[in-house]
Amino acid sequence: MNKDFKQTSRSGSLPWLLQRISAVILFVLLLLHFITYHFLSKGRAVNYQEIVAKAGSWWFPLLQFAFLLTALYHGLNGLWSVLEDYTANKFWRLVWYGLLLSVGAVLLFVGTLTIIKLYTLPVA
Amino acid sequence: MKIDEARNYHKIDAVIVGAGLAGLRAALEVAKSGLAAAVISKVYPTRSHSGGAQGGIAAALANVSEDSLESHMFDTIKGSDYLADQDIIERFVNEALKTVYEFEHMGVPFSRTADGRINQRPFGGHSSPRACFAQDVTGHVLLHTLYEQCLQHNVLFFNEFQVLSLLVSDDVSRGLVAWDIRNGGLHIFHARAVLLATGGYGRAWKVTSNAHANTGDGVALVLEAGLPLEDMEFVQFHPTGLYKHGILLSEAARGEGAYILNDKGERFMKTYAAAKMELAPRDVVSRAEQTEINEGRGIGGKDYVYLDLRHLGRQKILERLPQIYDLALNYLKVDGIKEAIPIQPTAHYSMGGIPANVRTEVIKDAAGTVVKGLYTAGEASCLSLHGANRLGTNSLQDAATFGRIAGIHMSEFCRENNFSGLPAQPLEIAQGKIDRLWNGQGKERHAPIREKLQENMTKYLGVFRNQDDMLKMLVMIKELQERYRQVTVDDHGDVFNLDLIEALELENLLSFSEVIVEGALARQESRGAHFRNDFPKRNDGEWLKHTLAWRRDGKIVLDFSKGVVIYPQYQPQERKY
Amino acid sequence: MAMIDISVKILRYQPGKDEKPHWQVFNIAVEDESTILDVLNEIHWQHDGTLAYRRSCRSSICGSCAMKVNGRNVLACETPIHRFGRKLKIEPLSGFDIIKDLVVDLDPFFAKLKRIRPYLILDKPAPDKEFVQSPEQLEQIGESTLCILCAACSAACPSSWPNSEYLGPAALLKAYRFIFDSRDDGADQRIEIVNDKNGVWRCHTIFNCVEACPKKIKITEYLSRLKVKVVENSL
Amino acid sequence: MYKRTRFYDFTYYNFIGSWAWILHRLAGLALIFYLCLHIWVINSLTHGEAAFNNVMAFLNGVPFKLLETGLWGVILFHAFNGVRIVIIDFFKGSLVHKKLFIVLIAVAFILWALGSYLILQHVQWRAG
Ligand SMILES: Cc1cc2nc3c(=O)[nH]c(=O)nc-3n(C[C@H](O)[C@H](O)[C@H](O)COP(=O)(O)OP(=O)(O)OC[C@H]3O[C@@H](n4cnc5c(N)ncnc54)[C@H](O)[C@@H]3O)c2cc1C
Ligand code: HEM
Ligand code: SF4
Ligand code: F3S
Ligand code: FES
Repeated sequence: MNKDFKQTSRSGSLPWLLQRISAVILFVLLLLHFITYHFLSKGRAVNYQEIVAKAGSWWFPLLQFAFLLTALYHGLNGLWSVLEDYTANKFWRLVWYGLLLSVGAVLLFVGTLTIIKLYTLPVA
Repeated sequence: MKIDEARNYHKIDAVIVGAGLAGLRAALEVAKSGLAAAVISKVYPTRSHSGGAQGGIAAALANVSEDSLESHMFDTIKGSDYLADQDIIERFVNEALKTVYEFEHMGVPFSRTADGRINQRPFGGHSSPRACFAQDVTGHVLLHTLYEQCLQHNVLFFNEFQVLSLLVSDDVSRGLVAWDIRNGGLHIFHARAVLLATGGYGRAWKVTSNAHANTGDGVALVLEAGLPLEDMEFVQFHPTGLYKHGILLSEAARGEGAYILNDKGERFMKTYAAAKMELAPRDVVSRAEQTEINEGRGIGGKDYVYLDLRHLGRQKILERLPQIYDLALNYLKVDGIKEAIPIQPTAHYSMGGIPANVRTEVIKDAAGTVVKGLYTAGEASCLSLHGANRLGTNSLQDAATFGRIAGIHMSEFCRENNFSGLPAQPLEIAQGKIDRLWNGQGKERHAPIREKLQENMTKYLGVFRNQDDMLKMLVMIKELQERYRQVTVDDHGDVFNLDLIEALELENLLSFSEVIVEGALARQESRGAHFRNDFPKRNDGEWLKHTLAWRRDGKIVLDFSKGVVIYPQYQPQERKY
Repeated sequence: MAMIDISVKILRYQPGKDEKPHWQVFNIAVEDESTILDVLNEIHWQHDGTLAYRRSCRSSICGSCAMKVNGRNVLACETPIHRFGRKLKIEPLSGFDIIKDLVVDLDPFFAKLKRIRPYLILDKPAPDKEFVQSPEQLEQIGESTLCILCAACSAACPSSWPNSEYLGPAALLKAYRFIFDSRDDGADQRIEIVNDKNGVWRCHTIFNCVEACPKKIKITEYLSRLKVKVVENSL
Repeated sequence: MYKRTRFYDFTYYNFIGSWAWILHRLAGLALIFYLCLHIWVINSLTHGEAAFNNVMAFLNGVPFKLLETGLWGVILFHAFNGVRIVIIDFFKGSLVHKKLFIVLIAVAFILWALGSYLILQHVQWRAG
């Protein structure tokens, strides 16, 4: 009758807050990203020259990196929260967490590499 | 297997039947004193009917205007039509303030005055604004707060257990037997002290403000145990029941200034209680309403009148009376801001019940002999605080205050007394009731019998009574009791057998209804809520006394030797409002 | 007032007899002004005594009779049938285990309530009279105290369907009610409890709870305030 | 006792709030999936112009441009409903959440139409 309710693990406030902060940042960055790459290429499709041309400015790669970081955090954190919804079990939650961390690490690595390489390439 | 080894055997210091305000308040007190307290309730505690109380809880805090304990006392005495015992009222008003402050400290969200104190509103029969309230859900917040307090203090809850018999013998209470509604099976509760706080018995009427659970089980069980009931004929009819449903529209509406109108649009209370108008006590207003209806001035000549809120304005209605507004809208599709709401008198409060003294100990005769270890509080009890008519908001206060007092005395009793032995066959009576319903040969169903009882109680034992009607009712009850013997139930399952529960409740309804009718027949006068057309006057010479009733050999035996406790300074006077 | 014929489909489950719930249709005549509860009573009293459901006050204050009617959670006693037409489909509340027919096991629901310490916690001695609480301070929690613990909200919340451990809107609302009570000193304890993987963070502002709440409590708004409070507290 | 936990109760009526949530969730999942793919694809940029243009030629065909308008829609829905969620969380948006949904999604729809027009202008018809 007086069953007690079990607590799992503490906290969740920081991810929740960061999810919202990253959302607001993304709102700006993502739209910017889409506009610069997908719309503003004046009649032509995205092409190599155009992208590499942007490498000249120092702030552009930085922006790209910020975008990569927030999108990865927001997306994977979101995915984690979804998985948590469907797994009450503490063990599986840890497994998911580990998996997402690794995926995140790989993607961050690949993405960063892309940015670095791209913006150190010579303009043809 | 010996009983005390059985799985369904519980040995607990204090067992409290009923999780309304009275039961929970008592349990809290016992638990706080360090003893084990168990609450048995046939519904989840927060489903108890106390939660339905809307208007407020009385205490002379004097937060919004002058007030005094003497004034509260006098109002209660006058409201009771001088049938109440004044020593009880004295203790009651003295403890009332403490009860309310305690509630506030527990966290009850009382509505506030501008300077942050508990707000109070006027209520029928009270001479100053004395009703402490939380919007129009006072009972709800009190009940929930108490339940939560009980959780904090580790009261044991046996929710959805229905008590089927009391184990009382040789004037000593030993415990009780209850049916586990959820899983099936009988459980024995062996206790040092038992409290009966099973609430009222309004469900004997068709038009009633009471919950389905208010079937007067406690009073019927006491009767079955060979103990008496007191003043059962006094049942309050509330003037503002929602038309056809009987659902209560709180007196708070009138406290806030609502009018009652007849077909001609008149505030007819001016001819019945010119000074207090709509805020006269309930018996007076209900009779006025019924008279208007009987004389053809109901709305469209029908059996209802109007409760009019419109002049209060949208804001006040939604702020102070949101529940009333919602109820009218949901059940009758009437928008209380724009339209008047159809109402009729509804069976509301049971003044009578299990007799007890000021220590809430159940007594077994007019001399006040105590049944050891048996206590009662709340609407199930008759202390008698409300006499022939209860004042609005006094009953929540009654349940809470005497619940607390019961808790104190029970704790004392538990410390001084050991468990008394159980009878040899504790389950016998309860098992018998169930076996008959499951294995009987009869073909009767419980529902038609109950419906017939309720319809006729509303017809023959309503606001106005007379000998012929009541004799008819008595014959009918006998008939229905006879038919009840032939009742069997469709459902033979153990788990949540609603059929069985309702059939068991019907047995109780039929049992105490007979006492109501016998008492009302015998009492040849009109006092408070008991009004007889054939004896329209109060008769203090002959009837200033309580009714005690036993069932002996299948017959109701009445005794009028229990007098009313009256203080010299509060002698009976004519009751005028 | 007139009689009308309606068709009522009820999800039946009789423990011991039935392996799993199944539908049963009752074609009956009722008054057109009936509520869902009147319909159930009619069936139970006149047609099939084995039907089980909870009810008590029949005036929408006790919280016994929450159930799912035509896909929505309602209080049976306050819901007129004309809201749904002549075909009714009545089921027990989602998410909770079924004891029998429309009766569900609410023990976990109440256990969660107990979990958030639903009582005033005081560091200071209580005054002789009442605590002073301004109408504005009361206003903060006023609406949340109207909750009748009917469980309609928790049963309607998609977050609680796959995860029976989620505290759920009702318990969280209760936490709000105490944390935001000007008299209470127990906010820290309770914040720690709701700041949990199965606590307030499982709420994704879905609003089903608000749609289901018979007392029209703006639950999501209060949960949002609770979340912000928890965040502030843990920063 | 009959046990019942389920992934989603499909018999429960969906109100605006639950539609918004379901779609937001599906959109979010689609986006994180897309993001993974995207990072991988862009990585091909680092393998020189030829490799890049090869991939791009493939992606600039009609089917992928149509998919891109879809992506744009998913992003807009998720982004604008995301803004709605933030307003609900911090700015009492819950009191008007249905109106917010309608207004924000209407704006998102207009942007979607505009954007899709631009995207489809970019279609590179394969040399025949
Ligand atoms: C609609 C309405 C409005 C009211 N408004 C006001 C108001 O504004 N102010 C005021 O002062 N008073 C009001 N009253 C009266 C007041 O609410 C009641 O008198 C009071 O709440 C009674 O409390 P109680 O604890 O005695 O019983 P209840 O609250 O009725 O509780 C009875 C308990 O007993 C249990 N029980 C009964 N039988 C059994 C059994 N066989 N086995 C196990 N458990 C059993 C039930 O489950 C329940 O828990 C109102 C009454 C009604 C009907
Ligand atoms: C454009 C701006 C974006 C905004 C404003 C935004 C907003 C939000 C918000 C507020 C949430 C939290 C929902 C909740 O907790 O209930 C969320 C969840 C999520 N977001 Fe975003 N988001 C954006 C972009 C993205 C992108 C680019 C991705 C993919 C990489 C993404 C993936 C997700 C995922 C997977 C979730 C979890 C879904 C859920 O909880 O139901 N979002 N988003
Ligand atoms: S918040 Fe509303 S729906 Fe939820 S339990 Fe309370 S009253 Fe019922
Ligand atoms: S439905 Fe559930 S997710 Fe939150 S807003 Fe209500 S609790
Ligand atoms: S029966 Fe009490 S809420 Fe419906």
